[in-house]
Amino acid sequence: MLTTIGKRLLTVLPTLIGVIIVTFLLTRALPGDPAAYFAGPAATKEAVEQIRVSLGLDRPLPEQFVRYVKDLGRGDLGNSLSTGRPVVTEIVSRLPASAELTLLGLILSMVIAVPLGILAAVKQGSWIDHTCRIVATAGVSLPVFFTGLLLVYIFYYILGWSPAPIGRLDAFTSAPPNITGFYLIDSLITGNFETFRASLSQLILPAFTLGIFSLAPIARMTRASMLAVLASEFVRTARASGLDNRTVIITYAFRNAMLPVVTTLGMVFSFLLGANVLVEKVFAWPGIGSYAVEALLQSDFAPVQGFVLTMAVMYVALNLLIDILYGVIDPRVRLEG
Amino acid sequence: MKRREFLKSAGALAATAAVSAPSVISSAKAQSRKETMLIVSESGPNNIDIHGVGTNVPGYEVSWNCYDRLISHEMKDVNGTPYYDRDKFKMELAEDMNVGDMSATFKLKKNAKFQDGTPVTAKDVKWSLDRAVSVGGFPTFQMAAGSLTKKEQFVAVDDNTFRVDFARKDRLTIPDLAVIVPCIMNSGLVKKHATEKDPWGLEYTKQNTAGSGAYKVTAWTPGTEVVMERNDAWVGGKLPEVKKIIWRIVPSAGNRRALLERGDADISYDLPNKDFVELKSAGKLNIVSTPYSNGIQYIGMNVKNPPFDNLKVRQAVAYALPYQKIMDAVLFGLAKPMFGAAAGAPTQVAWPQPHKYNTDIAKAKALLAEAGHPNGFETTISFDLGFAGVNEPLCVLVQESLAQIGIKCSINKIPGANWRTELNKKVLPLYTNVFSGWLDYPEYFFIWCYHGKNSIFNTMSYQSKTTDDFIDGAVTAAANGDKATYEKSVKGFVDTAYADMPRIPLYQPYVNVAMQKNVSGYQYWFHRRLDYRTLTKG
Amino acid sequence: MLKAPTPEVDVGTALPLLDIRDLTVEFATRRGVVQAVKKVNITLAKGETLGIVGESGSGKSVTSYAVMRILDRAGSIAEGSVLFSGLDLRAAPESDMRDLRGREMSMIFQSPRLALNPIRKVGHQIEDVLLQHAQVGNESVSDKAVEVLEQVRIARPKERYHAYPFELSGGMCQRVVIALALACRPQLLIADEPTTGLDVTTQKAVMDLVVELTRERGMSTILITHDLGLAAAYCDRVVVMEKGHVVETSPSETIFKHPAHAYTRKLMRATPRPGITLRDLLPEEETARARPVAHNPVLATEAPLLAVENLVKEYPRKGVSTTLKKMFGTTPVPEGDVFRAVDGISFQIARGESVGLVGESGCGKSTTSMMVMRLIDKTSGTITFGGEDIGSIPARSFATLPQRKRIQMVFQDPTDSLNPRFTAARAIADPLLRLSDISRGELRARCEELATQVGLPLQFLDRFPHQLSGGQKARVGIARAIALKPDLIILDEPTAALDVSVQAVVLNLLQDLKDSLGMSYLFVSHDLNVVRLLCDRVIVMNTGRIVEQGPTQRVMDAPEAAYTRDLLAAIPHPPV
Amino acid sequence: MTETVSIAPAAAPKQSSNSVFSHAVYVVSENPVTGLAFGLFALIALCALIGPYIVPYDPLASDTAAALQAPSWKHWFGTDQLGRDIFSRVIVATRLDFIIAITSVALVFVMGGFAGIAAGFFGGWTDRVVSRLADTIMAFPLFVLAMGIVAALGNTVTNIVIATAIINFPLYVRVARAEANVRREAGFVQAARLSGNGDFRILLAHILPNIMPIMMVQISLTMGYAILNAAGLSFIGLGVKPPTPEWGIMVAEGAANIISGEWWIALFPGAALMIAVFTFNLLGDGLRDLVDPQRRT
Repeated sequence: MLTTIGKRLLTVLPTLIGVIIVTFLLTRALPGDPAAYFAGPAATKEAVEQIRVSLGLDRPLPEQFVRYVKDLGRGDLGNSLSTGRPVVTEIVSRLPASAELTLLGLILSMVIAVPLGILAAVKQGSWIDHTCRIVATAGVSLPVFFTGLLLVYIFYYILGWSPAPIGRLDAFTSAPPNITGFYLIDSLITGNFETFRASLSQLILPAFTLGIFSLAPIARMTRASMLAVLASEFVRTARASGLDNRTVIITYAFRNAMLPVVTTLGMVFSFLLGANVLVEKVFAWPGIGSYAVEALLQSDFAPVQGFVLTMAVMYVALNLLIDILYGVIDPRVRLEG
Repeated sequence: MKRREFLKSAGALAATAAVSAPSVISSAKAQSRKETMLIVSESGPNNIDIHGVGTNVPGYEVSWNCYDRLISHEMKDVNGTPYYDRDKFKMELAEDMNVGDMSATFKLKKNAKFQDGTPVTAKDVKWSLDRAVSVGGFPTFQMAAGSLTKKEQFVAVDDNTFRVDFARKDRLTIPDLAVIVPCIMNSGLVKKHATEKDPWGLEYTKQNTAGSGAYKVTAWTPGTEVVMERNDAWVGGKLPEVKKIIWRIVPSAGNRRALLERGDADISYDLPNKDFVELKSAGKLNIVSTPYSNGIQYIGMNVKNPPFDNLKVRQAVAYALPYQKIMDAVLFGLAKPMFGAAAGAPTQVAWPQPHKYNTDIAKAKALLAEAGHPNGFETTISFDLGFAGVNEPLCVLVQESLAQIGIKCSINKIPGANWRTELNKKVLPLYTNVFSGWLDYPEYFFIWCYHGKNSIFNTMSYQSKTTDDFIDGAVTAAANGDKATYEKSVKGFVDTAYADMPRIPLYQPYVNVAMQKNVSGYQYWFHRRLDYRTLTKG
Repeated sequence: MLKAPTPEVDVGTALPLLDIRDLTVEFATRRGVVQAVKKVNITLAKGETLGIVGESGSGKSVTSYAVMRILDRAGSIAEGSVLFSGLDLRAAPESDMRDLRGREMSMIFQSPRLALNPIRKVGHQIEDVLLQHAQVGNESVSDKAVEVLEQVRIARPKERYHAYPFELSGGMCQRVVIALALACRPQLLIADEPTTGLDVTTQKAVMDLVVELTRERGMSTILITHDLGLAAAYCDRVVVMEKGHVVETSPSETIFKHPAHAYTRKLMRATPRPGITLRDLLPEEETARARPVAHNPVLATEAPLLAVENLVKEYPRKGVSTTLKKMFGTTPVPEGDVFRAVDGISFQIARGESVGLVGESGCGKSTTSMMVMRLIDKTSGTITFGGEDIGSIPARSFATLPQRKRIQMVFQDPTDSLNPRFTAARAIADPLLRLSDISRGELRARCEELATQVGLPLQFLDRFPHQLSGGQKARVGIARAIALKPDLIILDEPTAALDVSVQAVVLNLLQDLKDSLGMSYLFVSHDLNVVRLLCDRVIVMNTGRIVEQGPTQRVMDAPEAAYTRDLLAAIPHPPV
Repeated sequence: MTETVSIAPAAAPKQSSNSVFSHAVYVVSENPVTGLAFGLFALIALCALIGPYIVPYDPLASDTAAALQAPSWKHWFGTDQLGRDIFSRVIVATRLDFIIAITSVALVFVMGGFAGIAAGFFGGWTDRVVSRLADTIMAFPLFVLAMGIVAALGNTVTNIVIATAIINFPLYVRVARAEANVRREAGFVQAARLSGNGDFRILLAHILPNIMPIMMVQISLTMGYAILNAAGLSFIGLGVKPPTPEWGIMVAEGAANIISGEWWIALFPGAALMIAVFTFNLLGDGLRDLVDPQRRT
């Protein structure tokens, strides 16, 4: 198992190197001039130049790159120019917010989409099937920011069921002590149920917004692979052996059908992380998505690079996790690994 | 009419919802809620030290409330709103100010202490002002605007006495000591965190407040929130009533409005004009609108390059702009028109003041033909995406209007981060922008925007000997108290500016603040940010 | 329900175990309702073994699915009744059916590997069935499962209990499937092509096991097969079905000796068996018309058309997770660990000669043919064709060389080997367009000529593969192979996917073409009976090596190698 | 749907001429949702084609006197802040959104589709390079990558199209690679080789047409995502330039007005956008059925 993981990590190295290079070039290609931005509104050209030198932006690109990679090697992602804080600290403090939201969104989506997909496959061609398809597709057809604003309008502004969309907690609840960074978990660990309730109520709308968006790919995949499995010989054998419907569908069909679904989860997660950027903006969520967007629009290189790198590492880690999960479900992989 | 009706029903709906909905805040928090002010805005500070590199405007607000200056301004009443009095100063850290011919002497309040308990001394004052003129960038520039450029000008006479020596006679020197930049810092504390590379301890103050001000920052998550708590030992003025300020960043304007309407937020000051107008008519909230002091939104043209190097083209544009449409559809009336002065109206000794152009497409066409562009030309109109709410519809209207006289312009959105870079290149042919000066003097505005020394805000690259002479003349006259020459000079540069028309003023924008009915004590300041110290809630 | 032991076969007297009356099964398709089974009457006595024989589309499998009531969503029983021990299965509620399935009647499907849940331990799969039908309590269920495995002669059943299907061989999987079917000691076992896809030797072992177990338990069995020989060898009675109808029902012996129905006779004749010629496979009226098989004398002195010397092909052994491969596309090769698919073989083919290459799956016969075909590169050895060393030309560049014209191939699966998006004419024209300088104008004429040559009616030329029957597709594949008039054609199990009657025709067609065009054949097959009919010489391969080669007659009649003898012994022999 | 044993058709060969149509009719009638999708698609295509000629108002003309009017007989979808007719803008925007969707998909199909097929077919280094490239792109949060590209290259329609194509690249590579990989050992590919087809010809003439059905699904899905992507960029401020009507930017602009009660500004373009994405998404399965000859029994 360890060697498999080791080999996997080795194969992702080129990907990470690619990500580093692409991000570096992309951020340098941004049109803004951070020096002018940070020189302030009344700076002279000399002042701008002075700042440019102090930021090291006057050096040739390859030199900047080498310096960047050296810093990376030391675990230094640089400082954000706009907030002045080390990017590492910022990411560490913001990542849990994004991760909590995205994971909850993904879980919500799976909880709804997987049964929908199974139902659609079992009742293939019926009105249930068509309805599932329409519902899931409709969810992915709206821009997330629009869904988010609509939900805020209905559930906060009109109905008042949901708390104000101002981040992870309302202004008057204090955050739980930082253990995992996930408010839900931390508040439970410390037994602070009021904070748990507060943070959960803040999470519901944005998580639903994300969940609705990722219904379609998961439901689609579940349905397709369920159909394939239901038509397979071993399901027929199971039926011919008189196994009841529940055993056939859950133990025989569903577990096999989950294999391709699990593999697509990585992709859906990546998809959600992208959508997250917009959702965070709508819900004033202090995650790393909104952080990166602001930085990108301000040509603030370091956070963008740090963000992308973090995401790349997470993506790789997630895929590794999925491989392991795949191995747990599928003995064929386990043995070979 | 229909819109109104809809608004009413929406308002009613919201009101019922507010009554029937369970309160978001549990009773346990009710007390702290009462003593806390929740402010929501689109963006937050990136640095809480105004001396820092690239501190943004929200950062100024923190500095204003968490630091003291030697002096500040008194308030006067303008249309029912407390408005800072340009000419009257009040003491803040200083107990007494004595202005002489070439220097000013300040006595510090004896009981003044920094937030860590160390007393405020003249050494701290000197160190702070030295810092302001030394760190470079914006603070140094701002100091220079009041002829404060050298450390030698600041003298700590004794622990309690501080003197500023004037470099030259300049009537902006004293007002410049009352802006945000010359704030007084705890030099001992900051020096402890200074390093060789960072002799002024900028890294420390970027994240921490080290002043004697009424509030101190207790928590700050960039882009998310700033929490400030009252400094109970403050001596700069009357102890503020609000114990805690929570400033949350809510990027979506719609959500900010919702927060206000639902009563969850206490104050917000950056909302679209439309929302302010509607909230005002709905009457649930207190809306205060005050014109920017010494500021205008304008259309600028690059006079160095064709086709806008031609005066007739510029005049044609001035006649083609849809002034009233902009006032109605973009600003919803929340601005002061800077166009269409009566033909015979005399020029005022004031700035801003309206010009005499009005929308007149026929005249514009004729002028354009005279200029040799009977069929118009193509160009680009640029704006700062950071203020897209106003700029975008404004540019769309301008674009449409100019198309009527044959000028086809495409719209170029420039992200906020790049805006200054682009302006600094001075190549944008046509653009819209806002400029306002902290110091409310006409010549201050003109030095920045029209003088031939071509500062960054002379975005038109305008060069005119006549204008330069008038501006310089006004500065000298003001310093010497020569009222007649001063008035003549001001009228002179205003007239020249309107004759040459390198930039076309559109309107004087309003600062709009929406507050819950139970919030009072709002004051208008030149920097247009909130002063928490006078706010009350009850 | 208490099970009455039925040790003796008592046909006709007692109540039949299964009584199918006027069964009609319909499928709703895009073109309307299609009757797959029409008014079928079949009875099965207790303890009897009944064979249902028919070609594809005869409705034999559908009949059995209808009995089990596991038809597809689109299918339904339209008419008739199915009585099982007097119980009307058609009217029984689904819950009753679920109880019956697996407990009273079981089914074995073809492709055993696919019939097992790939990610569940075989022991647990057996337990699922045992628990479902409450055969044992929870505590003793695993012992019972092991016992069941033991009964199907699985060695070390306790270990196998924890095995996943992919860890077992095909034959072993089929034993597990049988164990699954027999776990609850049902009265009826339906075996649907249980040995298709298994090697002959495994096939025999599996069939012997089924017969032994069912006899021992006095069970009734229905064996569904396309192989008349298999049915006759193992069954008491045989039902012959054609296009949804039962055309004949007779005891096995009778059916072989005195087939009553014309279709049965045709089927009988088409089944390859010892002691007949190729022409005997065809229906009587056609045998008369067919030309006698020409005998091109093979001159030993003449230089061989193809000479293979010490041919070796090695593959890196598979070792790394398949997902890894999926994710990253490449597999790091573990050093020194290679698998020899072909292990130094040498043989020759003369001009006009037809040589059979026989062996069980994995023996290296396909790899050999691919190398000769120049589709894959050899590891070492030489391949000389027409005096030229073609083995050293890389496979990749061989495709566009003129030599390509001279070696062609007919593939095993006619469906897979035709581009689904090409019409028959386009498929036949492909080699002509690429490798000959035929003009566009002549192309169609040449295609039609070839179609005529292979007996493909011209109106089928504009159809797509899925619109053609198996036999027609096979003809298209043959027409494509002979289009360039090659010297050597490699026939890779060209009839394995075809029904016997079609196989008979295709084999004869191949013989005719060889005679008229003077080509050489390398006929790759697992079926010795077929090889016997078509080939002059035969090469027997096992685990990458040649175990025996020689004239067909000699190898068949007096095999020298023990392996050949095993192979021959495993072929099911119908009672003659 | 699994096809049962295919019964050789009895019809004469000339059937092929009208069978395309009858097949389409069948595919549509078989699945009502697909029928709906085809109908909506026709409507969208029609709007894209003739939209600008039929709208009642100039989509760019402001009329500040009629600003922010609720839907009425005069303005079916109401008017926006500048008094422009939303109905006209929504209809006219169809063309641009359609173009964005189609060109970005065409671009990524050419890049990703071919790279993927080549990777799956050749394996080895081609595969390694293409897969690494796809992995690298995939490791970026896709929307942020699109933002970065548009921010770096400038916010023009062309750059939005390029960015959309790039972020969809890995999806196409994956699908095309997997499908080509399955077919590289297929009988018909071997047969094509025997017929003297070179690798390149096999790739284009034999493999590509066969993976078209599955690519059709991908194409229709990404067409929808292309529009969503453009809308997201507009929300951040990186979308197309004003005053060009485009659904995403209209929704983004109108979104701020939902709370103030002018729901129609965002709702109608939002609905148009949703219908388009919805249609494209649902269309995939129908298109696959239409293109797949196997389904044409």
